[in-house]
Amino acid sequence: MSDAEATAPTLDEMRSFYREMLLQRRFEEAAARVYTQGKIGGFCHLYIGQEAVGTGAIRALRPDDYVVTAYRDHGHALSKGSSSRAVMAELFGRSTGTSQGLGGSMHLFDVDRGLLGGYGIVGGHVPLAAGVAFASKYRGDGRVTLCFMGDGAVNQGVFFEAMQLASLWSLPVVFIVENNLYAMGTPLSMQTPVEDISLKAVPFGMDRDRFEDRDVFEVRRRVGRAVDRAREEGRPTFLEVLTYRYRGHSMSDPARYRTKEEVEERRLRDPLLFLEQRIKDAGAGGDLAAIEESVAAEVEDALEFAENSPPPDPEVATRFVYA
Amino acid sequence: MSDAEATAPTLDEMRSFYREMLLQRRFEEAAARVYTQGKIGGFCHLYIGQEAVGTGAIRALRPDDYVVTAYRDHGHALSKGSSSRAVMAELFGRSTGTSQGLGGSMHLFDVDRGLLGGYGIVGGHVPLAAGVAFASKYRGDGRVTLCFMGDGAVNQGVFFEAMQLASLWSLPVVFIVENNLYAMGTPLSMQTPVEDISLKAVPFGMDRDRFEDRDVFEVRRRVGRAVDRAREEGRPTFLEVLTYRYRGHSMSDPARYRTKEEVEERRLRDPLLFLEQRIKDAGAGGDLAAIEESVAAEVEDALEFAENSPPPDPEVATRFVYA
Amino acid sequence: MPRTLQVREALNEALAEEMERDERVFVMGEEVGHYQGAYKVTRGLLERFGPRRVWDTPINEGGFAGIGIGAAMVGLRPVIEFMTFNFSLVAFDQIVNNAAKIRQMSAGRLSVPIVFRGGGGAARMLAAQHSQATEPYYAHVPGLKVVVPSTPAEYKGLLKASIRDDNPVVFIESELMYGAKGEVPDGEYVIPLGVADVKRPGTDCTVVSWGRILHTALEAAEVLAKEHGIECEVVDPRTLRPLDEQAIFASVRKTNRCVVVHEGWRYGGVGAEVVDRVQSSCFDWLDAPVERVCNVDVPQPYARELEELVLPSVERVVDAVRRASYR
Amino acid sequence: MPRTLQVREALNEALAEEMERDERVFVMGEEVGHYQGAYKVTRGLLERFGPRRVWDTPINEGGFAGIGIGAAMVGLRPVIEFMTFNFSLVAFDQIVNNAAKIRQMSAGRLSVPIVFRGGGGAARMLAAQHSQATEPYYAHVPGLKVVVPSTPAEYKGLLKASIRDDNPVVFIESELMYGAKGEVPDGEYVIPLGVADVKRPGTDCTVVSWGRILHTALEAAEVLAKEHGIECEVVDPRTLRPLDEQAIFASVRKTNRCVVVHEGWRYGGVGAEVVDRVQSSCFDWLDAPVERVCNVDVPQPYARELEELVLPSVERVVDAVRRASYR
Ligand SMILES: Cc1ncc(C[n+]2csc(CCOP(=O)(O)OP(=O)(O)O)c2C)c(N)n1
Ligand SMILES: Cc1ncc(C[n+]2csc(CCOP(=O)(O)OP(=O)(O)O)c2C)c(N)n1
Ligand SMILES: [Mg+2]
Ligand SMILES: [Mg+2]
Repeated sequence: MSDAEATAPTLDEMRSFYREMLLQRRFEEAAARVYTQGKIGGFCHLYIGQEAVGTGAIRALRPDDYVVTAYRDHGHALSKGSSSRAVMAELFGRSTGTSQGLGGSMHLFDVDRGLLGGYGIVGGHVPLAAGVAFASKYRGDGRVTLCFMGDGAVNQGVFFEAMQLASLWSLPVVFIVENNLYAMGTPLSMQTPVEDISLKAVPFGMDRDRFEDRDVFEVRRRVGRAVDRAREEGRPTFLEVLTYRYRGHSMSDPARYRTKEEVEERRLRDPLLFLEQRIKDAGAGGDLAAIEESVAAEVEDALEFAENSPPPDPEVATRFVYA
Repeated sequence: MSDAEATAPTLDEMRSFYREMLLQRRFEEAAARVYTQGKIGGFCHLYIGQEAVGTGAIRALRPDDYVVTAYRDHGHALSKGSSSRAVMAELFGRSTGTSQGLGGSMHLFDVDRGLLGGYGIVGGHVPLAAGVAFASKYRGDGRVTLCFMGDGAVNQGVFFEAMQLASLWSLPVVFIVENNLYAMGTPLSMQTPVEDISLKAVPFGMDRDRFEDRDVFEVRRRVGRAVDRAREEGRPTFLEVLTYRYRGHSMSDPARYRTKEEVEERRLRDPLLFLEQRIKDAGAGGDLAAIEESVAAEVEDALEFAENSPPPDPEVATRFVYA
Repeated sequence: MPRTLQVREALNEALAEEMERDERVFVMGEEVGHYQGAYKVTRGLLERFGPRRVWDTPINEGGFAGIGIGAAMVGLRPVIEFMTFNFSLVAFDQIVNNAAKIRQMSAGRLSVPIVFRGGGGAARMLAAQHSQATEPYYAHVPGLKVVVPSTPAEYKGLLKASIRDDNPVVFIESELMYGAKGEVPDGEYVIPLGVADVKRPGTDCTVVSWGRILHTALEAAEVLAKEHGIECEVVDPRTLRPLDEQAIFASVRKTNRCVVVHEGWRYGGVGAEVVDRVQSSCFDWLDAPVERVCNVDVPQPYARELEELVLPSVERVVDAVRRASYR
Repeated sequence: MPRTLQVREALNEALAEEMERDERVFVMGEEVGHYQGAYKVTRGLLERFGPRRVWDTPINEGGFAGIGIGAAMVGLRPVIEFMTFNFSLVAFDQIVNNAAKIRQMSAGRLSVPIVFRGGGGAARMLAAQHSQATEPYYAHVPGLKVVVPSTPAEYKGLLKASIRDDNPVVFIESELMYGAKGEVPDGEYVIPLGVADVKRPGTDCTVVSWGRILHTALEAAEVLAKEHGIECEVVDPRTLRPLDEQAIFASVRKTNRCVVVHEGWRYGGVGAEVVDRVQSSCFDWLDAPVERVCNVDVPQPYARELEELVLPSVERVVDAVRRASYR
């Protein structure tokens, strides 16, 4: 049994997880603010509300494990250890960004930290994740690949193809569907006749699990089991985590397809609030202000760093196309 | 309950089914013969051994129902009522063929009889079949579409996408996997971790069934149920029929990936032999010779027709590209 | 009485009119119904025509493109929206191997009267996977028609013609032009496919351009006239396949010079085809090599500065025309 | 000591040598292992290198192409076989949106050293869905390299270079040439990508051609020499992207005439690109328009007579060269 399966979280862990989730939230709130000022362009998909999924899941990994994800990738990058400066600078399209301004919000890469990309074609990254896991199997390097995707991605053909191959070849990969109930404006019921997405594992004989994101430590525990299975038995798992995004699909989506009440109701079940309460219950509520402050400072610093970074050199446009 | 569900077959039905299956077999044996003489070119995939699937399934249809299939389509075309002359002429690439020589063995079309094509990209025709069924639903014309595919096709992304949409939108389509245990030289066990292909219906909440092809009337009955469900309830079904091909994948495949014993063992369970026995058991064994003769004559006539038909006009190459 | 409409409104009118006119026409795609379209092109259609005519899909382009093709084979007239044409690449096999070929394989017994439509080309800072000109892939394929309009009036008239066409039509819009305004005639009209339009008459140099970047070419033409005394004739083929080459040739034979301006990569593609036809049919008329202005040959970068560098610009068009004019 | 090998043997040697040399190289595709390859290119590799290096796949090209790309991202060197390139169209998005772009999107932190290989073009009577030249689709895309060899020796040397290349390489073989024989040098050698080869020297007309149909062009060159006294210089670019344009230009500047001969459709594509570059860089040298000989613009028909009509023929090449030579 890995440490992820271990006992109740320590207070230190709670604080650390809380800071990580809060950083993602404040980081994106700031990004949203400067987006409306035109400092960030393109599509910008906020992770706000879903932080417990990425945080819990990535905390179940070893640092040298891999993450492959879609365009809603800011939170995953921060959890995987990318600096808030480099991520913010990438959103600003600056030379100091994770991809020197070539990738932008949807394409965060941080190879040294095992973040192998945010991708923009729905479902298109899922076979890549299986391929990275294939390489780990090939090499026997003991690494595990975590692949995040949305509830909309499980309708794409390549998703099924990747599932099939991962199972057939016993690849050390964990597929995580972050089921936030909507693919853009399309509610789950209009996407699929079967609301239990985890059943998509059945034709492939793949282990599966399905749970809510309420408790980030429970997320870590359940993902941890799958990670262990991948690492120790070389078997993939398909996980569906029920979550919610509070903001629109991207910055340009007013999200009229759902009611204010629905969103308000979900906000009451916010995993961040839940963890806050837990820290308070553990008698450490007094630490929260300091965390909030440190996060605010980090975000402020990231913004300033991005703002003051130079734009990319023109020759960056052509330098990397070929090796 | 449709007539397909009705009581035991009459002797007339037995003779008629027998003739249909025998025609397919003898037709293809002849095709194989002239293929080696260079009279037929390209890929030529024989259906020999699988005749009970197509025959039983298509007999569960009304004449105005649709069939969409892959490249192993000679049997399906004959069952759907295409003339053996036109099919043979198409294999010869003659002007009198079903597609005037434009399609060949893999692309048989007979629109008047509801045969909407043989297709060559594995799995690529499955969404087309769903689309034809979509049109029936749109129009309320009460037609059902039958889509044949191989056990290899269920690994293609678009297969899953079509399944999903057919189920989500309740399309009157029946998907039939002819599981002949091999995709080219790849046995099922190397294609999929789960040998029960019918489980591929589970994530889509689609009705499913799985059975052997031994008894062509049983095939008709089981497919008939699915056809009824499609017609009356507008719901799709996913069927897996266990069958076997005696020949190689195509004319160029020596089929070294399986033993002679395996093939011989399967030949003993030949649905055609089974039906022959049944006719004998019903005391009508004396009719068999006449049927064999009439089939031989029809095949001979088809060959002669094809042989004596002119090649296509050169301008046929360009005439049909655009409407 | 012409009215001023946005491109999205012009498209919306075309769809509504054709759906009204022909019961077989329906619309299908991601977010086209309840959401009113990612770019609001299908606004109001669900309410007006009901769910039988307007189909929201899950995100599986290969599947619903194939469903559209199947439905078209038996006589319906689907209009399939790709949220953007970037996503058509997952449906590429369906379009190339099925839509384009079924008529040929069936010796004309089946037709595929379908329209695939959606935004194409670069939008603003959408980076490599969301910024590509897909017309080269489709224009290459016999059996398809490819349409790239450039004004609201044409968006409407050409979409109506595409819906009425009995062939599969790839109709590529511009994500950046949905809000662009222009005059649109009142009442029923259709612009036939395969007919070019001279967007600006001129005597000194022919500029062939289409889609959004045509407007860059037109801007450059003004600069060239004012600052360099070069009068460009700007020819917009509007339909890339079939290509109205005669209109292009007529212009080149008059101006003796030609510059092709388009979005997307240089290698092969529609621009190269135009050059090939011009050099082949106007060889004796050409006073200079045919020039091309297009994207720098890289996957589109995200940062604004880099993006602008990569896309064709007024300056680059001006330079090319001057080179072609030896001035 | 050169030996006489079939193309499939030359390819097999290249694979075996590179697998021997570099533990990161592995082979994956349909029927590549136990079946020894649909066209026997991978014969014996499973036995020799074991199942860790040779992967039989189910029929899901999008999935295993994507797996290859993922594995390449972290440093393996996959050789992905498409049974034929016709089937690569279901993996098109993976190749264009992932393989070609990951290096750019990651600012060079990830490379994708992968080879996609398999047969392309028309084989014999395989009809529309199994007879297409896919090089135009791939040559269009920055980030990819595209290789189309024409002799056994080149098949081997170029495949080895492709496997060693750090970029995604689309390596298109000819289904009809797997059995073709030719001399192959003994011992280790590699033919660098991006370098053309003059397959026949000549003074009167440059013929640019590649792949299987190059041999048709060479045949035509003999006819032209014998019957018309026209000496063609036949230039084989061998790599379509990057394209060794200087070699082509050098020849055209000598002959003042150019004919491009290739399989596949005319509209856009590699042929048009060659024309564009030649007219642009050799304008003052050209004595006649650049001619093109390629497929008739239709989905490939099945019947032998029609198929032959559609494909480039010696006669059509002869006619084109004569037209270009005004003789
Ligand atoms: C193949 C493809 N089709 C369509 C799109 C446009 N698109 C981007 S995100 C999105 C919704 C995805 O929803 P989901 O997978 O649930 O992820 P979420 O945004 O909820 O995280 C769509 C339709 C795309 N990027 N790629
Ligand atoms: C997308 C695609 N990939 C590969 C092929 C080559 N191919 C043709 S048939 C075949 C095997 C298909 O097996 P199955 O689906 O079981 O059908 P069967 O031949 O047994 O009837 C393969 C790999 C193809 N035609 N299309
Ligand atoms: Mg979602
Ligand atoms: Mg099979």
